[in-house]
Parts: sequence; C-alpha cells; structure tokens
Amino acid sequence: MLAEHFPALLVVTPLVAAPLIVVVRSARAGWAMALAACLAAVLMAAQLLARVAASGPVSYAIGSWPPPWGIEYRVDAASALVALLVSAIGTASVVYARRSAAAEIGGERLYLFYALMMLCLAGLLGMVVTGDAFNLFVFLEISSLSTYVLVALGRDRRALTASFQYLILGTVGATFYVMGVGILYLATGTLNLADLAVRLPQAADPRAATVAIAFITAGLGLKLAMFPLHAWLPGAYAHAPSAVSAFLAGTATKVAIYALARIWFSVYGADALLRDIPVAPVLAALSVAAAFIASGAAIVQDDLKRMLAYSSVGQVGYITLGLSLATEPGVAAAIAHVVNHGVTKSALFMLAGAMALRLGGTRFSDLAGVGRTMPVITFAFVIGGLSLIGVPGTAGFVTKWALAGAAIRAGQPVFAAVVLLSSLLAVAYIWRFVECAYFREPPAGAPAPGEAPASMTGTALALTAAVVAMGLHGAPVLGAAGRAAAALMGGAR
Amino acid sequence: MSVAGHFGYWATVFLMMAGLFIVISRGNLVKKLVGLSIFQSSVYLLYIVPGKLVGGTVPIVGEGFTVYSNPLPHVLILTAIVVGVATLALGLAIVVRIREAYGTIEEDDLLAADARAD
Amino acid sequence: MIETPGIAALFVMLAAVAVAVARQRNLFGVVVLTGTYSFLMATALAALDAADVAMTEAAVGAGISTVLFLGALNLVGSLESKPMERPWIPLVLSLFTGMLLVYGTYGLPAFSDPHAPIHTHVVPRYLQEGLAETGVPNIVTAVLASYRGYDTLGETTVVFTAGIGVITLLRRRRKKKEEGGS
Amino acid sequence: MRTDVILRVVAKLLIPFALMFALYVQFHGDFGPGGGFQAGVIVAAAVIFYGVIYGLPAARRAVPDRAVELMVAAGVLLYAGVGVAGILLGGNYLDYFVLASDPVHGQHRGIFWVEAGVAITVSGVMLKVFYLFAGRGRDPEDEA
Amino acid sequence: MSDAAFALAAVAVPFAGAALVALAGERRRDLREAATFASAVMLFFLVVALGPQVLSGGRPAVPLFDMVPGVALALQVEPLGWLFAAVASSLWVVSSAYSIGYMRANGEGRQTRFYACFAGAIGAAIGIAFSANLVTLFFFYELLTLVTYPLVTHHGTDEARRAGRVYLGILLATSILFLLPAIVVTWILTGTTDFRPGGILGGRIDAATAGVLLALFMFGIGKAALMPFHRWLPAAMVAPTPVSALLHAVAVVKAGVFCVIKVIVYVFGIDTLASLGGSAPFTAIAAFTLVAASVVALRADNLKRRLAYSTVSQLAYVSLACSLFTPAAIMGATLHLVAHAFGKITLFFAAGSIYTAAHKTEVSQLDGIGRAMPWTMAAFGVGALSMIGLPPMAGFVSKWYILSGAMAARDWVVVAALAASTLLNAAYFLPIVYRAFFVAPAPGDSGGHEAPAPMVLAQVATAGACVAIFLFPGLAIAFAKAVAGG
Repeated sequence: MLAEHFPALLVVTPLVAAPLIVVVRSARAGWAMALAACLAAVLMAAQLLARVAASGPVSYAIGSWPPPWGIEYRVDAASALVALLVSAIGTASVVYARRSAAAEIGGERLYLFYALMMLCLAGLLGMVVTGDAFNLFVFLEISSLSTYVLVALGRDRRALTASFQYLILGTVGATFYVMGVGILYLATGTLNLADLAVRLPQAADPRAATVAIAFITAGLGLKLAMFPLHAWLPGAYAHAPSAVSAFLAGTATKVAIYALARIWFSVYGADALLRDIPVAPVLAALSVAAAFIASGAAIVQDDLKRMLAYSSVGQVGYITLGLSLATEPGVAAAIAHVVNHGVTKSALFMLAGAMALRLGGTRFSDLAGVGRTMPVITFAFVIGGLSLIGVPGTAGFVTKWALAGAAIRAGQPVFAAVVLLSSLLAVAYIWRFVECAYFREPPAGAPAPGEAPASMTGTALALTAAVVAMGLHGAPVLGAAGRAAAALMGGAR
Repeated sequence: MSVAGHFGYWATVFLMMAGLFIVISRGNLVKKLVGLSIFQSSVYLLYIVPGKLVGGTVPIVGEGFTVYSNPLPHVLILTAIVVGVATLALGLAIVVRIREAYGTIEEDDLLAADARAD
Repeated sequence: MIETPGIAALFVMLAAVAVAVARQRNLFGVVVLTGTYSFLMATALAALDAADVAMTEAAVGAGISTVLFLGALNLVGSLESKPMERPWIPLVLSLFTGMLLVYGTYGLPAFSDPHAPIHTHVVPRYLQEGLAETGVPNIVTAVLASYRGYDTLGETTVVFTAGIGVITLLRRRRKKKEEGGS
Repeated sequence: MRTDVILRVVAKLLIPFALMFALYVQFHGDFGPGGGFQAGVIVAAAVIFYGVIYGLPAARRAVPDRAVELMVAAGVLLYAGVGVAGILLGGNYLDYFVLASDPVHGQHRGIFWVEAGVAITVSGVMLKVFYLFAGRGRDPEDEA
Repeated sequence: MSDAAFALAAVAVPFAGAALVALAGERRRDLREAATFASAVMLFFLVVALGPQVLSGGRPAVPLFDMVPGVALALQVEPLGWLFAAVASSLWVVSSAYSIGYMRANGEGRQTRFYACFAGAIGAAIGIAFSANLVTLFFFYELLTLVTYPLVTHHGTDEARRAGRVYLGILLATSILFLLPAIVVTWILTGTTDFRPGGILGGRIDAATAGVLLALFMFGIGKAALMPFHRWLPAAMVAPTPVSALLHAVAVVKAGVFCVIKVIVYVFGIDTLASLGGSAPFTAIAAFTLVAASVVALRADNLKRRLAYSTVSQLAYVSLACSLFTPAAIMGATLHLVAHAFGKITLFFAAGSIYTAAHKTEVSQLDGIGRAMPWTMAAFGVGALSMIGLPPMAGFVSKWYILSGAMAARDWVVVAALAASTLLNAAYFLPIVYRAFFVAPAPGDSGGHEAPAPMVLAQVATAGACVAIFLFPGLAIAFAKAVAGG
C-alpha cells in the first residue's frame, strides 16, 4: 500500500527530516535522522526502479488533482535511476560526514549542516521525479539555496566568495530557466511536461519554442557547469567541506543534466532538436571545448580538489556530448556516464577529503609523499583516477566505450576521437598526482603513516569498490541507462 | 500580432537586460544583489502581463463578474517572489560574512586578496 | 480602455528607476531606489489584476528587502567604491539575451488575447470549477494551496532553507562554556 | 530612538492592530487577496517594529530565539504533515479531499492548515533573519 | 578440477601471489620470496596441465562478468594463448630465481612492491593470453601497462620518473587512441569481439576499412613496439635488469606481438586479409623497423640499450611475418614469439649478471670478461646465436618458417630485409662475444667473478632451453600449426 506513495515519499522523507533535525538541535541525532532518511530514500528509489522496469512509468497525482491541473510526479526508468544514484551518494556522503563534517564544521552549526544536506537531497530528488516544469524550478531552488550555504561552510574564507559567486550565477541560471518555462507556458498554456510535449508541436509559432529551449539550456547549463558557464564550479567544489564536495560532485550537476535531457528529449524530442533548432550542434561544440579546455586546465591546478573540479567540467563535457548526439545510444551513454562519473567523482572527493583531514590541505605541496603516509587512501585515489582516464576495469571505461560506440554509430567518429584524445589529458593530471604522491618526499613535519577515520576511509573505499565493480560488470548500469534513454526519448509522449 | 500588442514583453526584456547588466558589470557585491533582484523581477512581468485580460478582473469568483485575469501566473509568481527574497537574504548573509573575512565587498579587491593567498 | 496606457506608463517608470539603480553609487540611494522600484512593480501588478502578487511584492520588495538591505549595509558600509569599468562585455551580453527574448516573444500571443493558450487550456477549470471543487472563491488561493499546493510546500521549504541558511552563516560560535537553550 | 516616548506609545498601540490585520489577511485569504505568506510577513513586521522601537533585547524577550527557531521548523512540518495526513487517510500526498467526510470541507480544512504552516515558517524566518542581522556587530553575549 | 577452472586459476594464481607478497611485506622477506616462487611454480604446472587438452582441440572457456552488454569479461584457452602462457609461466619460474639473486645482491629497495608488481604483471600476461575476446584482452593489456609502471620507475629517480612517463605515455596513448577505437569499430561492424578461428570480420569489411582498422590495431598495440611507437622500450632500460627481462622476454613485448598475431588470426582471419590485399604498407613499416632498429643497436655502446633495440628489431620480425598473411609465416611468427623470449631473456640475464658481478654496463668495458664469467658469457653467446638465427638455436627454427613464408609469398622485399637484419644482428652481437672471450682485459681491470648462483643457474637454464627448442621443436611446432591452421 505504502509503496504506491513512494514517488512522493521519496522527496518528502528528506524534506521532513530537515525541520525535524532543526527541532531536535543535536548533531548526533541529526546525523542519525539524516542517515535514516537517506536509507529510506535509497530503498524507495530502488523499489521504484524495479517497479518501472517491470511495469512501466508511474504517475502520481499530488493532492489527487489530475495533471495538468495538479502537479504530477512521474517516475520512469530515467528518473528512478538518477534518483537511486542521488540517494545512494547522499547516503554515502552522510556516513562520510560524521567525522569529516565534525572536524571541518564542528560545534553548534553541525546539526544545521545535516538539515541543509537533507534539504539539498530533497531538492535534487524533487527535480528528478517531478513531471511539472515549474515545480522543477521550485525544487531546483531548494537544492541551490542549501548548496550555497553548504559551500560557504568550508573552512577557508575563499569558500565564502565561491559560495557568493555560485549564488549569483546559480540564480541567473534558475531565472533563465523560469523565463524559458514562462515562454513555453505562454505558448502552450500548460506546465506539465507530458502535456507540453503534446501541445508544443501544435503551438502557433516556432520562434517561441526555439528561444525557450535556448533559455532553458542556458539556465540548466549554468547549473550543470556546461562550458563556458562553469565558472562557479571550481571554487565551489574546491573550498566546500569535503563531504559537501563529495555529495555535490556526484549529484548536483548530474541532476541538472537529467533535467536538461528530460526537457530536450521528452518535451521537444530528438527530431525537433536536430531538425528545427540548432541547439544540439552548439552543445556538441561546447562539449568538445569542455573536454579539452577544462581537462587541460585541470593539469595546471596546484590544488587537488580544484584539479578534480576542473576534471568534472571536462567530464560533464562527455555527458553533454552524448546528449548532443540525440540518438538513443548517445543518450544512454550520457546517462551511464552520469552514474559512473557521479560515483567516481564522489569517491575521489571523499579520498581527497581524507587526505586533507590528515595533511591539513590538498595542495600538491601538502600531498608530497602521501603514497607512503596514507597508502590505502592514495591507492584508492589512483583507482578512481584510472576511472577518470577510462582504463578498463573501472567504471569510466564502460561509459567511454559506450560513448565512443554511440558516436561512431551516429556517424560522428570525430566525437569518438575527441573522447579518447581528451582522456589523455586525464592521464596527465592523474599522473601528476601519482608522481607527487609516490615520488616526492613527505614535507618535514608530515604526520606519521596512518589513515583517516574508519567511517571516512570505509565510505570512500566502498565507493571505489563500486567504481571497480561497475567497471568489471558494467552491463547492469549500461542496461539501466539504455532503458532510461528509451524512457527519456519516447516515454513522455 | 501588432507591435503594440507586445509592449509588455518589452518591459520584461528591458528590465531583464538592466538587471543582468548590473549583475555582470558591477563589482560591489550588494549592488550585484540589487541587480539580481531586478533581473528576477523581470520574470514577474513575463508571466503576469499576458495573463491580464483587458476588461477582466482579479480572479476572485463573485457575482457579476464573468471575465477574470489568469490566476495561474499569479500563483507561480508568488512563488518566484518568495524565492527571490530568500535568495536575497542568503546573499546578504554571505556578503556580511565576506566583509568580515576580507574587509571589503568589492569583487576586484576580493580577487586580489585571493590571488595573494595563493 | 484606459488600462493599457496606464500600465504602459508604469512600465516606463520601472525602466527609468532600473536605469537610475544602475547609475547610483551610494548604496543607501540604491536601496531607496529599489524600494521605489518594488512599489512601482506592485502598482503595476495591481493594475494587471494580480492583487495577491501586488500585495506580496509590496510587502517583500518594499518591506522585507529594504529592511534586509539596510541591515546589511549597516554591517558592510554603503559606498560602491569603484566606478564602472569596461562595461562593453556585459552590455553586449545583456543586449544579446534581450534580443533573443524579443525574438522569442514575437512568437507569443499579443497582449490580452483571449484566445491565447494560457486562457484556453488548464485555467478554465480553475475559474469554472475552482469554487465548487475547493470552496474557495479566491482562485489564486485555491490554486496556490490546493491545485498546486505542492509548489507552495516547496516555496515554504525555500523560505525554511533560507532561514536556516542565514542562521548557519551568521550564528556566532559561542564563546566560553555558556550552556543552555538559546 | 529608544527614548522617544511618542514612538513608544504609538508602537504599543499599533502592534496589536498589526497582529489583528495579520490574522485578517491569513483567514480572509480565501475570499480576498492575502494568505499565509503575507500574514507571516505582517506578524514578523510587527515584532520587528517592536524591536526597532524598544531594542533588540526587548524583542528577543518577547519572542525568544528558541521559539523562533521552532516556528521556522514547525511551519514546514505542519505543511508536510497535512500531506502525510492525506496519505494516512487513504488519499494521495497533499490530498485534502480525504481530510473530512465532505470533500469540499476537506479542501477547506487542508487549505487552512497549510496556510497556517506557511505563515508560521515565514514569520519565524523573517524574525530570525532580523535578529541575526540586527544582532550582528553587537555584544556576542546576546547572540543565539 | 575442470579445465575451465584450471584456466581461471592460472589467471588468479599470480594475483593471489601478489597479494601474498604484499601481505608478507618487507620484514618477512623469505616468506615473501617463497610466495613468489611458489606461485610461479604453481602457475607453471597449471599451464602445463592445460596443454594436452588444448592440443587435442579442447577450448576451456570461463565467462566472468558482463563488462558491457554483449561483451563479457571472459577467458578461453586456445593454442596461441597457451603457448604464450607456457612461455611466460616457465620464464617466471626462472626469472623469480634470478630476481631473488639480483635484488639481494644489489641491495635494491622497495622489493615488496617489486615482487608484487612482477607477479601482477605475470597475471596480466596470462590474462592476455587467455582472453576470449578483444575487450578482455584490452582490459588485461592496460592492466599490464599499469602494473609494470612501478617496476619501470623502481628507482624513483628523476630519470626513472621520466622513463615512466614515456613508458606510460606511449603505451596508454596508443592503446586509447588506436587500439580502443579499433575494438569499438570491430564491435560495431560485427556485433561481437570474440576471437574466432578464421576471424570475425570476414565478409563484413571492405579493403579500405580493413586497411584503416589494421593500422589502428598494429599501432594501437604499442607493446609490439612498431616504429614510431617504440621509444618506451629503450626508455624503460632504467629499471633493474629483472624488470628488463620481464619487459623484453616474459610479458610485455611478448604480449604485444601476441596481440598482433591474435588479432590477425582470430579477428581478421588470414584468409580475409589475404583476399583483401593491401598489406604492403605494413610490410614496409615492419621491414623498416626491422632494419632501422638493428642499425641503432649497432651504434649503441650501452649493453642494455643495444639489447633493447635488438628487441625492437626482433619484434618487427613478428609483425613482418604477420603482414604476409600466409599460414607458414604465421607459424613462423608464433614460433618466433617463443624463440625470442628464451633468447632475449638469456641475454638480459647475462647483462644483469655482468652488472651485478662486475658493475659494467657498456659494451666497450667488456673486454675479456669471459674469463672471469665463463658461464655467463657462454649463455650470452647462445642467446646471441639464437637472435641471429643460427642453428642449433631456437631462433633458427622460427626464422626458417618466416623466411619460407616470405618465399612462398614471393615477397622479395621481405626476404631481403630478413637477410639484411640477420647480417646486422650478427654485426652487433658477435663483437660482444668476441670481446668477452678473445680480447685481453684492460689493464687494472680486476676481472671479477661469477654472479650469485641463482642468477647463473637461471641463465644457463634459459640458454639450455634455446638449444632444446631447436633439438625438440615438435611441441612448439604442433601448437604453432594449430594456430596457423585455424
């Protein structure tokens, strides 16, 4: 019985957990409640994923008002998969945060940190399961506002400027999105995504639809750090508390990508994108630029977290490249990379955070010789790095395979070459870390060999193990991504 | 599709450009937030103006009225206004913290201070 | 009808105030102008039959925002120290976005077109059945709290998020060993 | 400002009216413009006014921080709780029809409570933000 | 245990050995080295046990995971793979003994990492040998690159780090840029990446595509060191000698030429390629590499560098043979894989012994060293003769088949290249042997003594194997026939 309400409860559980944590005012209880909410979300998302795989998309009318008059929650193979990813990474981040956040934030603000994490999770999950364009904006703002604060909680004062920059750009992006939705609404009279898909082709004038997709793409592009709208990301990821970086890297940009794909393919449809509106080629060009320029910028960073952040911009380029192919294999590869890269990057930020906790920072000068002082963490980091490169046996390979295959099948072998050529840049930046960690002497006064607290190391290693597992046995993720792509491209009509 | 029939959109466009221009061009963080508010407020008009029906009335159902202006944009914009003020409050709180941490709220000075720290 | 020119005049005033905001360098002056802007906006919204929105904009824009700005200026100082430099890139960017929007809105129905999709789809049910279905004559309230009540839950959560965000950002670390609830 | 007698007297007279007005806006929202958000703002404004005239510590005594923080959370919980009640009574989330035997009556009840939730959270947040901004830069002893 | 379980165990044993080595650690070095040796012996027996079954037509298969839909991570043993596995596993036993002697005698650091990575490299090599499809092969291929990287940079010096960059850069770049696209294209064209006798591309590919694809494969398999992607091999000479042995003889370059043969035989199919024609560019590149590398070797004074370029040239024999697309040449290529392994490891063992016992690294220092180190230099001589391809050494057998393949194809360019390189081989190897035995040591040169016993025994064993393969080539030829005959 209760399972019927999972689409709503998936979002409401963390949403309610946040005020409850504020009422309880205890970091310890807050942590426990956050963890419980996350686990509940994981279970619900998993159940939904299984359910939609078995019996097709689920529509849930909130308030029992039928769409398009009320707000519809709609779970299909795509949204369930992303929801599972988000809630799983949320769970891992909360487990990781117990020691990490205690060390970095500390004191009486700690329970608020957990409340904000729950709000962020609720916002992201809401964006994923909603079937309503404006409701998506509301939940986008919930996740964004909580993210700004979470970023600002970083220890360095630069966290504040990074947070402010993110706030400005994020709000500009969200406003662009609302403008785009407004134009769509004025052209069709509806906000429901499925209804939009039906009514948009009948709308009187294609100019409105063209401009609306441009605004929506730019708005969500800011959120997903599409090159060159990524300026906020490196600072935000580099200076946020480790648990926050890990959480955001695996979820925030990924959900924005999902939302973009949803509107592109479920509302507009691949045909319209390729035939009427020149938005796919633009995205492809930007993706190529991201893959090279951002990955290149990653090589010259002298802070590990900043390097990972630039790498994220480059990797997002692969995802948007997959979307820009506008074919089912391309979108499937993009979704698979959303999952695989989400897990990989979360693991890497967690490992970087574990290093920061013991070494006092993540600048390369702090990390010299870390291979000897923290052998397990460092080794796991190298594994994660190999996944960024796309070495077989890691999750990154599986998606690179799918992406290259999709590009060739779409008659765009150049894009396959881009994917592969730019992964050499990943070799360069990962190897910079390897040489620093293994070939440089630890600085004088470096801590004695030893690892980070078990809850941090354990979570990070669990995610790293997942990276390897998804690399060796990649078919489940690719299969789910294939179903997700099918749902995105044909489901809503 | 007369030009005059689109004046409401022009208001939106102008306010949006003005807001965006202030956000991007001004270095003072408070001024940026002011620009952001104007930028966001342009959306109000984008939604509300087309909802107006000349000769219509406020969408409160009552005897003697038959033409009502469209209530749905009102609902949406109520939400947008609240989101705007929430963002503003957060933004100002961050500005206060930045001022305490750096002693300035001018973007150039902040960048210079961060560059020195590197 | 007298309505349309009046609304247009309000728009012109709004635009003028926006320009003044951009040019004013004393931040207190900016805040006063912003208050004026919100007041004009509220008036325009009222003229557009958006009574609820007008009321909210007046309370939020002219009231809360002004208080927030003044409170913040009290803490951060009130003079914008630098004049504008190199405004060309922002100008080009804004103009480009603006022109894109103008292009797009030419595909949209004209002002007050009763056959526009927004007046013929979805909304008729609210206006015709709203009172019967919810018992609330103010259709804005009916849609806000019931048909799209979930948006409003989200909106409340946004406010909540901002609230605890500000608490998190501005709460000072308690010195010494003060114990107790507050 | 705190010494100005006229202001103090005016404030004492005005604040109850402001609160009355807030209640009117809250409950008249079904029939005229207004609702939980506006009412919450007016309540907060009344207390803020009190604080401006009588000083922040006085406002804090009248409406203590702990209570404000509880309000911040309670409104959301109330709103979300109405939704959960819909599920418990056999409907969907935020389904008001099931809240009473008569569907329209249930709608009324649901709208009443969610508007109350909005008002509580909004007034709590506005007050809290005011306290924090106004208290910033003063003696940290009276900080929350 | 079924044969499939044997195959799985063969891949697993080295990795288990690596784990044991890591667990034993620096403190319990006897236990650590015992673990290395025990896993080597165990692997050898597992591979040997698989032999009869494979020769009689059995193809034990082990599907593991679905790496990507339709492509499983899977193992399958066929004759070529078995032969490579047999070479690698038997040489691991010998080189374990040699390594223990070398590492202890030279007081090398980080020995735990060395043994663990060495074992890991063997595991990856066995994985390559037993791969059932291109994706599995690619997985183990990259794993081999990564796991040998710490071995190349073993000394941790700036020079080692630079060499490591070159090593990793070239091998990863070629594999990602050329090999992976080649595999993806194959998959798209055929819907499978499985190795099948007769190839999977037959009938699905035109001559132009086949040419491009073949180029992608040939250059993508950077471990085969076809010019211009050969630089990693000389660069890697900074590593300790057992590592060089591993790179040149046991695993790495062998994996490269193995992959070339495997792709030609089981992905393209000899018949398909022969019918499509257009092999001339590859023949030319291989022939050029063959001769050019020999010339460089001739001019190198550093012994290991000379050996390294000799390897580049010898690998080109295999590529050259493969590019002929005739069964006899493929047999020759297969046999050369075996012959070169035993010959080259003998040479490197000898070079390492000279370094350990006399601390000499340059050819010009070797005058008269044969008097102090007779066993070592005798083994070196045997290895050198095998490299040149003279009887009674293993190298003769393989060169014979390659030559007859070239004759059968009437490819006189190849014949000429083979002849030229044989002369060049003789020109750069024989002077070393001559110096060692017939030139008087430089005055003041103490002459030295033999290297530690395990090292001497190891090189004598491999030298013996060179002769033994010539004397009893039946087994190797039987397997090679199974490869070439399909």
